[in-house]
Amino acid sequence: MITAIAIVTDGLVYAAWLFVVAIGLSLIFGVMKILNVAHGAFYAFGAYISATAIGLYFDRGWPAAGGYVAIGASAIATGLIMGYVLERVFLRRVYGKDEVVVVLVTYALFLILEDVLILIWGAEGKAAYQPYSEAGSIDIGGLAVSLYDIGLVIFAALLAIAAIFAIKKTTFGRLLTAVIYDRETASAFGVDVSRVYTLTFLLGAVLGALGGAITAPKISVSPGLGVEVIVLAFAVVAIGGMGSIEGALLGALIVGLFRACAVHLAPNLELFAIYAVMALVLVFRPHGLFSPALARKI
Amino acid sequence: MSALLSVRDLQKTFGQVVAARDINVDVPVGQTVGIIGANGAGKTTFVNMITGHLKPSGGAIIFEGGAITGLPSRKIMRLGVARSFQVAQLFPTYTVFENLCAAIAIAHSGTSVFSAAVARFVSDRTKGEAETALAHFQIAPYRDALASTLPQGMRKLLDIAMATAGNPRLLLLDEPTSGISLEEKFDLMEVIMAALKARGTTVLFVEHDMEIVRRFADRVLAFYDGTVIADGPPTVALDDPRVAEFITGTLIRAKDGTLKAPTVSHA
Amino acid sequence: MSVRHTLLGALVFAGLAACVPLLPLWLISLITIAMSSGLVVSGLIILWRAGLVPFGQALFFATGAYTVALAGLWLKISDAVVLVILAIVAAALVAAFAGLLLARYREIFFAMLSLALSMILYGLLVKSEALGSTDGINVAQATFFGMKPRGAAYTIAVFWLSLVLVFLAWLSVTAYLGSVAGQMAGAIRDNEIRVEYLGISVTRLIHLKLTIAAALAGAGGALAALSISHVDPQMAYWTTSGGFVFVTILAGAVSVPAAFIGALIFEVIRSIAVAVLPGGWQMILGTVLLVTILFVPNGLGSLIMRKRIAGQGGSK
Amino acid sequence: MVPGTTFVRVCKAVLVATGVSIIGLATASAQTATPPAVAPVKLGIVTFLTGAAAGPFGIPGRNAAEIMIEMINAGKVPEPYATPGLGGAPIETKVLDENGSTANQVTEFRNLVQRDGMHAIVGYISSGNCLAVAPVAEELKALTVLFDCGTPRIFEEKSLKYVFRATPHATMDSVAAARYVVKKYPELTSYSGVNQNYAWGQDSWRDFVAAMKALTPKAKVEKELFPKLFAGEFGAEISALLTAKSPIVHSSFWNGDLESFIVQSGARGLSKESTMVYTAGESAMFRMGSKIPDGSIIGARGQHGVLAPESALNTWFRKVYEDRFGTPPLYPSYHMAQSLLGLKAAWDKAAIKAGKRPTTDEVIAAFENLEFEGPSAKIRMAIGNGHQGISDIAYGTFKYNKAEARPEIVDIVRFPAECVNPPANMTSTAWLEAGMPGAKCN
Repeated sequence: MITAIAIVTDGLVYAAWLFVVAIGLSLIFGVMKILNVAHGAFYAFGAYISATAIGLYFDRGWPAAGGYVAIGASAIATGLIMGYVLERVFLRRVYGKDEVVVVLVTYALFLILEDVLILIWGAEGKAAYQPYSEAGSIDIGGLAVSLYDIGLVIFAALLAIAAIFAIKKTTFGRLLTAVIYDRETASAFGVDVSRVYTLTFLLGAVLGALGGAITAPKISVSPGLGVEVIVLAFAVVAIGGMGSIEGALLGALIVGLFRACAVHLAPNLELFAIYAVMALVLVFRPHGLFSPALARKI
Repeated sequence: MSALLSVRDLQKTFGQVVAARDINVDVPVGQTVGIIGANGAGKTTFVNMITGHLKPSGGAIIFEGGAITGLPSRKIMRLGVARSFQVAQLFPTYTVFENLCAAIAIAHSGTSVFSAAVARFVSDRTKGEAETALAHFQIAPYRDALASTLPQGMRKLLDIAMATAGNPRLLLLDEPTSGISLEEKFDLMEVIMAALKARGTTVLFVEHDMEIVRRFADRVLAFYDGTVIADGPPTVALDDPRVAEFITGTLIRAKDGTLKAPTVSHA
Repeated sequence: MSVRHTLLGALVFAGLAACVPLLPLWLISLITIAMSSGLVVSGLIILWRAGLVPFGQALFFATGAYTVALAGLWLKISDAVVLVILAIVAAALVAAFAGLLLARYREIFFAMLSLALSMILYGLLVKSEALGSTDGINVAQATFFGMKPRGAAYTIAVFWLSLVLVFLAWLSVTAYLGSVAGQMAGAIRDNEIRVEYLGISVTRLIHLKLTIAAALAGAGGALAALSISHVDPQMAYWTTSGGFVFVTILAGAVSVPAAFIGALIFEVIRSIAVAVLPGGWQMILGTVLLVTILFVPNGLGSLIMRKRIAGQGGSK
Repeated sequence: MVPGTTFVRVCKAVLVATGVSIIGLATASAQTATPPAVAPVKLGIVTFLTGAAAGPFGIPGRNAAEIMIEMINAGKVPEPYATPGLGGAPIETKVLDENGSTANQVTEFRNLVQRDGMHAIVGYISSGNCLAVAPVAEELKALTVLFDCGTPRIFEEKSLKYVFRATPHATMDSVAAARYVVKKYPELTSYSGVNQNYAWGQDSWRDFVAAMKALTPKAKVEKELFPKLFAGEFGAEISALLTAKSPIVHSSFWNGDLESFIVQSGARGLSKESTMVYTAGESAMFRMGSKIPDGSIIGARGQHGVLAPESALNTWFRKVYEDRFGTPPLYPSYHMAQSLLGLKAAWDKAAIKAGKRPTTDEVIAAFENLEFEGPSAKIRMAIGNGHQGISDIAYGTFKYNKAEARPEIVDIVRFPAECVNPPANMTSTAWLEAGMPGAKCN
């Protein structure tokens, strides 16, 4: 019984984290058809800047609650600045080229930014544990669960609801949907695709940085933390269907729960659980679980 | 004598929607058949079933005495059936000449990918046949232009020229003159038909322009609501009262519940 | 390819082989390593031309490398030629199997699925404690037709082997690219429906391309294993695949020699970068990649082979 | 296209590329000029400068190399190392990054030896890299001192002539951890492990279990968890440990993962259920401070840092290191320092014997079976045909000193080298499986 509770809570916590990390990637892919490897760099910078901000904040001895604001604010600032620079300076030049070429541009940017991280913050890990430790834990069915983690699950759920609502109900959401389904037609109907691209990339970058920022208090923020995240987020997005918010949500839940099951029941399988799930899903749903039907016309 | 193509009781349904019903047609060698019908009448569905793009829900398609029902399109092509498309299907980054070479080289290389991996792409025979096709279809002036830069009429001609690469006995043309201006339509069809006549190809063509049908078809199949409602020489078929009412006339009546047009006609 | 062409090629390779006394040993090793990734890249060119970019080619590279290691360890096979052939067969078999699935995918989904497959192999290798897990295992030094060169002679022998492999790869890939199936790559990228309606199966064409590319990657892995004398799971990791794609971009898909020259240039740039900026060499590589894509979009090969691009296609 | 012209271009390109590489690499390597009076000993240092292992291991290792070589050249190291340089010759270094594929490491190793003419190489943290460069070192006859990698396989799989490792191998860490646990918890009935899913984690856990089986056969393994390396997120593993409630949990985690695990398990009160054994805990001790629960068992892969006994050499090393870098030296720094001192001891001994600058073979002869003082322990090159060092090791229990706001280690237990290392004629695995025969623990 306690194992079942543990699997569900661990799965949800992991899924929440995966969702926040993957949603930005999925959004950028859906709208811009860019598989953004630099997402890992957004994540890493988000984590580093958030860790720095938390450090500065708590050094002042200000109330702990404000620390959470510091996390959010630093992530948004990071995402906006990095997203803007990367989109304007580099990606703009390669729009319209092969998808793969654009992927490689983001890969190159990722390589560069990884080393820039070390130049700025050094190779030592950065610690910013206060928000996580301050939150404490509660007892769920005999299992101590961190309140920060529960907060993450709630945050991810709110983010999912907000994102789905925004896509379905707001003007910008409808613009995005139009571009996701048919770029040419949307452009012909007067949608400023270039503007939509910029905004999407900024949004994706903010979400990526947010993913790193909310993780920072749980981990030692050290070089190389972006590498792992990229592949994980790719897997989630591929499972869920590129460009679908619901897909990212479902993909995150599947991977999260599957991994939790593996850890508790078959620890040896954990290493490739995610890739096995991904391969399995793609065998039966070649474009992921939520993918727009792609019928080619004759 | 046996027909080149025999269609028996052909059916196609998409869920509740009936796109083709009880089609029975025999096409003898050498005939040029015009297929007419309103949008959604089942013309393209018919072509798509013969060429393997759609699997029939029932019935049989016999080509040269053998059943080709439900085979994948590339196998049907290998047996001697070819088709063109409403929207010309070209290789835009290849030149016109390379488009033709590709089509001809595949036709020569045999059915398996292994033979294709061994066969040379550039051979004198391929080049010779490509030059002939350029001349026949009067696209030689565009020989070295990229296919993506061709004007609409030339795209159509190249599309059909590629379809004829394997010297098919039966060729299905899906709206060969769609998207072409009125003045050019006749010239275009003249070129196509002259080239095909020279090869002795049996032709089925889908066409909206009744003047073209009258001028080029030996026989007309009129489609309505998924089935053939008139079949005969143009003079006879086009004057059929039902054809006049449902297809060529201006009086296209609102349908009752049972007569629902298929929603998928240009899949 | 004409006989004259082939003979000239053989002459060039014989010349390179004879260059050995002029080259320092470290450079010979460096070229050998570069040629091993060049072999993989020459296979990637085949796929690249059809619009397919695998992020998991390391699957076949690692298969080739581990085949050499394990054939030496378990089967006590030491002949280099036999080992390389085994590696090629093993990698091609894996591709023939994986291709049943992979050949149905395109674009980013193809990339992702191939990545997933390579990561599964990575996971399996990491879990194999008998194979040293992430530490990997040493590869016994091979023999060459019964001879056992050791020390510098071994380095040179493997270098010669790499030249032979590159020569054969160049012959066969060029021949394949000139075949009907090879020339259909652009056609597949352009319009799959038309290809099907010309009477040939796109899925099978891609399956064949995958298998050929995998065989080349297997050869590359075998060469790497023989040259480094060590294999580890990192060879199957996605960053290894990323490196191969990197070299493909750098080289450009214009011709087969470009793959090998691109691989050599990459290895040299990397080696200079680690020497010049030990703490920031990835930054240098990233910048090189970025500059290449932005300013030489067809790859460095296009600078050397400019005339060929103009005449590229079937009408030569 | 005219056949043949391609070939002219290819040939040209190959020649140009080769030329560029030679020129480029030559310029890159020609960083040093104006030779001093005595020809220097060129030393290649390879350690992680980027990537996840740079912070905890690579940089502390490089820092130690930097300060030690500077001091050795100046002759400022305390006795018995007070003579300047190696046999009087100053050391010149070239530092390379260990990050990158094994192929890169092997290529760069060859470059260091054959292109840059290094006389000896000191480096390598990753066991995979150590295993890969060892045969190359033999082939090139290049004196190589591996400084931090742990796998016992290096000298057990084959006999090596040119490769040395002053740092004891990882079996010692696990055996000593088991001995410490058994000493403190003689009635232990069950234990669990959480180790990273790669060679180091797998080996550490396997050795620990084998040692526990020999020492306390009644204790059972409860949970064996292998999270992915650098996973960062250990929620599920912590839940599994919370439900298992084992009194002892073994972990060979290091830095990033170690710190993340300490934070995440701390917030969920794992220490109420289990006592953690962190075999590499010392590397995180100062950074984590009070986050580490009191009572945790801490190791340092040797008796380094706070576990080191008092000695003039240790006091001096800690001071110069801390003065330069602002933090106390971690065990990787000790590993580097003792490797360099071992090399110096061997080189000096060979130089005295030869009466001139010794050849590589003479240095090797002097290095084999050498006994020398490291900053934290006496190292004896006793196993692996005299190429593998052993030393005493210590484990202790963590205690946070609230009054002085600094971490402390109490209950330190020292184990003699022969107590925790296999004898010269046995592999680690065989020794552990046989129940550690011949261990001398008093």
